[in-house]
Amino acid sequence: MSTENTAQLHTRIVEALLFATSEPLSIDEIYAYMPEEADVGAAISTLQDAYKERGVELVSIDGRWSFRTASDLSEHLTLQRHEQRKLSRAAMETLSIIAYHQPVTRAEIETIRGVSTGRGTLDILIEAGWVKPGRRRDAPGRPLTWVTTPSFLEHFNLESIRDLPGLDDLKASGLLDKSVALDSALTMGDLFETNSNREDE
Amino acid sequence: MSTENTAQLHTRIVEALLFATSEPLSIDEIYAYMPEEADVGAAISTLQDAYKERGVELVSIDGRWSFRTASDLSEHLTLQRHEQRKLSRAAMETLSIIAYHQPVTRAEIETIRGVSTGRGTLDILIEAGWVKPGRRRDAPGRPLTWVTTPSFLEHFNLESIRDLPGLDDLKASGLLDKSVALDSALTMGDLFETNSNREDE
Amino acid sequence: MNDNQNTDINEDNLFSDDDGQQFNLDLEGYEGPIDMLLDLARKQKVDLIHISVLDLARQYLNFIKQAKDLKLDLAAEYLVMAAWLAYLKSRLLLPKDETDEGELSGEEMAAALQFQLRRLEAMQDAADQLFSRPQLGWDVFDRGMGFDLRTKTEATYDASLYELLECYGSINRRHNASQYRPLDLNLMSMDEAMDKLKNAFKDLPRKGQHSAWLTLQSLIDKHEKDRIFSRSSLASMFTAGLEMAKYGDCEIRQDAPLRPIYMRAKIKEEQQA
Repeated sequence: MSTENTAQLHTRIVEALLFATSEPLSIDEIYAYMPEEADVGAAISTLQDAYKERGVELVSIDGRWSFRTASDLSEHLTLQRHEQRKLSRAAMETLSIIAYHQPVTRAEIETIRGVSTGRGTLDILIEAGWVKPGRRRDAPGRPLTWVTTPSFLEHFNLESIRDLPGLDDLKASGLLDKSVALDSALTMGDLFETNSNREDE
Repeated sequence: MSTENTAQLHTRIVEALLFATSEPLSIDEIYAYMPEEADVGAAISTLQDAYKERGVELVSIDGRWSFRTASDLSEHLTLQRHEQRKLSRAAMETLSIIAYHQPVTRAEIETIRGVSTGRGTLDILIEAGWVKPGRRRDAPGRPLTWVTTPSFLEHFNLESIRDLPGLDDLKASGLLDKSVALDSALTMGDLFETNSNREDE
Repeated sequence: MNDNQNTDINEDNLFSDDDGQQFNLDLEGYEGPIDMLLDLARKQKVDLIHISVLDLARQYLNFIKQAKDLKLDLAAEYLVMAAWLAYLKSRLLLPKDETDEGELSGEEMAAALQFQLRRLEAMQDAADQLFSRPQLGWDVFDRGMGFDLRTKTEATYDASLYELLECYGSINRRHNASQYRPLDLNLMSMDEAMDKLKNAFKDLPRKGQHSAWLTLQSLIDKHEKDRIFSRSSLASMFTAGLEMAKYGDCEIRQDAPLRPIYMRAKIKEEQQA
């Protein structure tokens, strides 16, 4: 078999694999099905090109590859949609704070929102599979941090966290600073001693 | 939008539909998701052509359409996993009988082992690549004989089947005979000469 | 605290009674004082960077006053914010007190508030953007008929030559075992040995309570061809000797290891008599 045909066969195998599974596959997982000499990366870029203008597209999510219906067809696909629970504003805000500020502690989320997080807000996000506990912060009390999951990226069609909308602008404008600005207004402690406390943090 | 572009859009929608639905769809079912003026039949044949040489093909089963992985790829879509296994006692015994008595029929193997050979015992040896069918015995019923393969010799590091230790070798090494102890007692020198014998040592 | 800060209520005419009612309903929708301030700021339709923090503080305090007049239950954080804003307002309006060392100036406090508002606004906008993206299972779909990939296990077998030979040996053992017959050996029984020993003692000359010594080996027929019988005779005779010695009927002597074994009968009192 000529090289071209071999490459073509490998591309077809990768295509079939990715088409068959609903779970995104990593390059390593694909290699498990392929002969060692196969160039999976080349096969993937060939496929990505081939599906550029089609009703289905090949997307990368957190380093894993998967076919998805083309996003521009959204309005035309009147398929039975998964029931979408309307998230509360609190949950949406909390999710975006976790996404843009991760890893972030609950206290930091509360600082940014200027309000204590009601019971159930994080629960809803965890249940949706979009956030999970990250490492504990190396700080007094070792508070737990929260991070987003691969399902979050998958759900919002993001290749990685770096693709969050407007992330670079937010970074540049300094708005991804998690520090306390108005702690005095947000705690019931002594209103006028708080400014000096800030330096301890 | 030009006619061509509309047709193209409809084809893309049909493609996405067939990709995303969990059941094969009939033309009528597809129409339910499409604008009235769409030509679903044309879309399907366009898609069928487009997927002709790919890893995925559009097939119709009982008048319903769905994407399937290309049938010639099925062997590539199965993950090969290697597993080291231990041969069963029965398989080991059968193998040793074939090795020593080849060519040997199944009935002869059973006679030698003194038990009937369970289904699958020979299969395992064939799967291991160590035995293969030999000639049919020129006897009533023309029973099939079994012989060892070159990979048997290779695995056990034998130059030829004649290199297998003979029965005498096995006896001497204690692998064959249980009455070794009594034999030596019976062949020991004369008791009354022992004292004088000892002095010779 | 808040009651002392009623100075600007009438000065700010932005909120009629009707608006106050509206606000009353809206309060339910606020996620906290910062969220409410942000909403007030947005209503000014000015970029947050250019917003008048003083105006904002006035409006907020106005709201709180109206809410109190309506006897609305306000969460503590709204009251704390009102106090903070009242303080901010005073800092902004009054001349700087040089003795207030280590405290933020009114301008710094205003900047902090502004940052807080801009940061929350950024996150709210980000949430809107995030949720306006195509979402999986809503706008974008994954494979509907996904199947789990098959795994075929290919076994490789391992066995050593030793195992092979050992197996073959065991078959042969088993084979022989089915035809096993006990060996029919000619052996001297204990009873027979005992009789022979006693007879031998009888023939020995006596001195006092003892017979003369004899060697164990002299008891064995030297012409016996059957070696197994010879050996069993030796063993049985020796055992018979030990048995007699146990009852005090004989004595056994060996001068050194591997030297001949001597035996003699011992005649008891009643036997002598």
